[in-house]
Amino acid sequence: MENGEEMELIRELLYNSGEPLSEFYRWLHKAWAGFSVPPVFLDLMIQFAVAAAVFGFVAVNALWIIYYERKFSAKLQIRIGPNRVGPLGLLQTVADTVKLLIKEDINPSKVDRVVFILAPGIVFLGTFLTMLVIPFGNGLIAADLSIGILYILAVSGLAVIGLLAGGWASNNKYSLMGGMRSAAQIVAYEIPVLVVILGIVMLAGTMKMGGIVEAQAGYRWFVIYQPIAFLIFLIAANAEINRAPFDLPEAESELVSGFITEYSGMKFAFFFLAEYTNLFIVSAVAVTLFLGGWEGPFFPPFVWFIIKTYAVVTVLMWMRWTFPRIRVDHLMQFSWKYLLPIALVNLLVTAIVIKFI
Amino acid sequence: MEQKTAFEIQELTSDEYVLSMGPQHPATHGVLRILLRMDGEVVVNLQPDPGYIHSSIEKICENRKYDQVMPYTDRMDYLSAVSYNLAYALAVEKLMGLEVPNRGRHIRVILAEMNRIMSHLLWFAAYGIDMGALTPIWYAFRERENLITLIEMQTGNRLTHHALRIGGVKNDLPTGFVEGLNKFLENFNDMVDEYEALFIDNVIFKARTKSIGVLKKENAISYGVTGPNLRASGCDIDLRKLAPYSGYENFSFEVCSEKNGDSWDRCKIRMNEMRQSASILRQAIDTLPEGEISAKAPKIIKPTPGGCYAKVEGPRGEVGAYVVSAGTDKPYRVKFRSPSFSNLSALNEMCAGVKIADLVAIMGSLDIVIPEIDR
Amino acid sequence: MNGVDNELIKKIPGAPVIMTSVEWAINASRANSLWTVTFGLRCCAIEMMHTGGTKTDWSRFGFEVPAASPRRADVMVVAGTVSKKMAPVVKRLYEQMPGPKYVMAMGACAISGGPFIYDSYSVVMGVDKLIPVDVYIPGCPPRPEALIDGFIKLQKKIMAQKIRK
Amino acid sequence: MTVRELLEKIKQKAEIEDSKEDLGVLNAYVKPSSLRSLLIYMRDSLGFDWMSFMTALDMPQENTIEAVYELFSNSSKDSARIKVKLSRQAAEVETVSDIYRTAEWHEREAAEMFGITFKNHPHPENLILTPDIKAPLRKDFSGGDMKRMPE
Repeated sequence: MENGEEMELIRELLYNSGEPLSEFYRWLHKAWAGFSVPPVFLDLMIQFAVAAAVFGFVAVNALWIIYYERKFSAKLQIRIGPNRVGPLGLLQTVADTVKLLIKEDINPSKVDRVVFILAPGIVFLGTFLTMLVIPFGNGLIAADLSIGILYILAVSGLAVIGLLAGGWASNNKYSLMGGMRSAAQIVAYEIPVLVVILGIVMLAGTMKMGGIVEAQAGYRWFVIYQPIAFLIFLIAANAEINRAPFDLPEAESELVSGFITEYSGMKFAFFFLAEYTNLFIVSAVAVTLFLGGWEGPFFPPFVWFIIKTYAVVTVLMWMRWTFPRIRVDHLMQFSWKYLLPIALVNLLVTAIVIKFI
Repeated sequence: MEQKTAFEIQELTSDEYVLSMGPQHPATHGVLRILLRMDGEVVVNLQPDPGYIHSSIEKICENRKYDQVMPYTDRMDYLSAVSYNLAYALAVEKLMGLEVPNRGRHIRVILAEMNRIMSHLLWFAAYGIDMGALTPIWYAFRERENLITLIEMQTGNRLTHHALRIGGVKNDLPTGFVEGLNKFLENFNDMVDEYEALFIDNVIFKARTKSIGVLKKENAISYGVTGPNLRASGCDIDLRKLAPYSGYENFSFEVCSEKNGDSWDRCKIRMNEMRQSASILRQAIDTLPEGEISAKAPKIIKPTPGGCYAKVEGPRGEVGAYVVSAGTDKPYRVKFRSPSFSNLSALNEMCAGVKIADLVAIMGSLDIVIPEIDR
Repeated sequence: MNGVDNELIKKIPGAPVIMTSVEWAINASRANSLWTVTFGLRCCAIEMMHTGGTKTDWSRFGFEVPAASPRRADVMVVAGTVSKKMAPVVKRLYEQMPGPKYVMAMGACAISGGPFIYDSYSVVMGVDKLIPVDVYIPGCPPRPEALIDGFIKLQKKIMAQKIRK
Repeated sequence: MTVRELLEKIKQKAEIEDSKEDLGVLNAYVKPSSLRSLLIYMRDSLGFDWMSFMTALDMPQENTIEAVYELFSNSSKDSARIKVKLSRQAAEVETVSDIYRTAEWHEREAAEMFGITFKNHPHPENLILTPDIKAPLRKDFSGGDMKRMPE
């Protein structure tokens, strides 16, 4: 193979990953045909590999995002932040994770044991499944479902079951209150998000995540057409993932730690992992829907996707470290009285504009 | 081991449940237990249960010589140790008929006002955490650290200063103290403005504190609430103006007061008081008189028999010391009147029908220090 | 018993080397991620807060995560006087922490009762009467630097731990 | 209002057993039976709207416990110290927590510290101490493990 061809292949792989990947897939199938094993097993293995890759990304990304948050908050607070463990403190979160995993795992005597153990798994499962349809680059997506965005809404709703179950199973009044709060909060904020996304789907004409990004090609990003929707999405999504100023389910000064009060060791690590992965997912969805996804000059698509996502993550962190916590009834009023009506009007205007212009 | 109080045994309606907040809870500023009778998120009724840091200070004071009592006064309210020092020193000096020289009184005022700023800064920091704003604490602690460095130059300790002696102060101001204080005061007002804009004037913060935890004026007086909490209820009583001590009559400052008596007013007053204290400090270092710092107190202090109650305006309100002498070298009885004790007793009055988040906001705005309640 | 010195493990070729490095990795992650339960009792609590403050920022060492719930804490800094009314609560908090757990007695009161030794009817004379203490930090109250020193001493102690059989 | 004038005024309303001036503050010993009426009168008619604190003094040599009520008037800046002598064996006095609400907690504290019973108190249980410590501020208190300061 010539040198130029090799470069071309790498370029192709970086910028338009979909085609080479499916070619590779076809090649694998052809090679597999040589053996006398049904191709189902190959599909299974490939799916397993993809899942492992996504899981690896989730874990590494969570480690990095936690480190980033610590450093970023330290900058806001005129501090230094972790700098002792490893170079620049990069291994700090690794140490934390290893410690959490080898910590004693307590199941308090009066908890509902099965539900108590299942809850972190459910929460993490919801997050993990959402990760599958995030388009990191052109074709770099684990499963480009035709109903991608609907799938995200559906699966991310799974987390609330875990939160509520964890709060209930802990047999702790604070936990129960935290679980109830999270249920109410997610129900209230899921609807504005849904309405906002409807507008985007109308503009893009598809529910496919890749399709939505392609509809914005040529720098016709939807944030230009739907600035209000973008703001509503940021606020509501931030509330949905329970981060300050909407961190009512685990409001430390009110409910100790809300639904995670009784959790320790590995189970807590799963909640923690889910929380930070959710932060990434929300930002990634915002980038996909409003900021043109992977589109950008000079760099390969997935680099642009990560840069944009982390920009949104930074904004969300900035919000977290600046605002005081909202009270629970204000939170509900804010969603039902302001966000939802504005989102509906926005949707109506979008519909009229699309229909007549 | 745990005994149930009458509050817990009372019959509950089918919607209610009892929630025990504390003694180890992030919002109780130390170890205070509050028994809450809740209906969902709403507080129906509550009963504080202090005493988790009771360390028998009043009993110890009866068995110490007059000057040995002073270190214990630091440890009741470590945020404004000088207020307690001052109340106790004033009471004993009154019993003995000692007159503190001008410079000594001036230094006392400087230390007391520095303590007031330090205390309010800590309140600001802790209130931020209570309200879920996690950044104010670091800014407040930066300022506090500057002040602590200065006060450490003077007294040798960061929190429990033991700065005063009966008859005056322990040390004269060290070299570099006045310059350092001047440098601190230069941009302190700008800092307070900035913090106020960042936190107190925040929309979310206003929504959470305005008309929450209203304490009516007559209730405040009946409950013996003092300090910023009283002045927020529209009663501009400040002992520095009402019954001046230690030369406060020579300084010009405003008594900050508000009308509504809600949490936001209490916050506003503390921010304003920091500015007023800075102004007093500026006047004090400009008009610092020369001379002795301490009156000549006898080696063994033996006041004439009798009782004396001296009170000063601490950061949290009226700090008082009731010293009874029996003519020996040990006080017969020392009773400290702590402002948080009375302020906390009015909590139930403010909290009927609020949410649990409001309860945290109200408690934080009262600015209680637990060891001061328990002693 | 020390895992590395175990006779059985010694027979497996290469096992002691692996055991030592695993031991090191486990200890290093434990030592560098000490989450404190926010447990302030008296004056020392304020100095503890100052240690987390801007000047002596303890997040540099990774101690910054204040665990509101003892279920997630590794180290309990007993900062202040323990009264007899508080004693059962301290014990219970310690029992609620997951192992391996460490306790630091900060300040004279937590070490021995401090200024409240004599004539006091309600103070526990030192928290080591109730729970095992790993590091004592003297002072009344100790400076933030002293607390950080105590943390580093605790780190050294953790690094010297052996994996039990 | 001087101490003498104040004394004259309250003498008409209550039975004063004894009185003295202590560093410019009136110390009036009132009969327990007329304590409540005196405090109501002082609050409503003399402007003593403020109770700074309430505590007690143990006097084993006289076999009495004195309950001390420190009053203050914001308008006239006068202080008054009302005292009630109680017997050590059966220290009992009417509560004043409905007159001055702040007395509720102060009385609870005094009750557990000195072993005084306040009749009709709304919350007679302990405020600060655990129930196993009884009346520690009495002069003859000796707790189980209380170490005395060596001289």
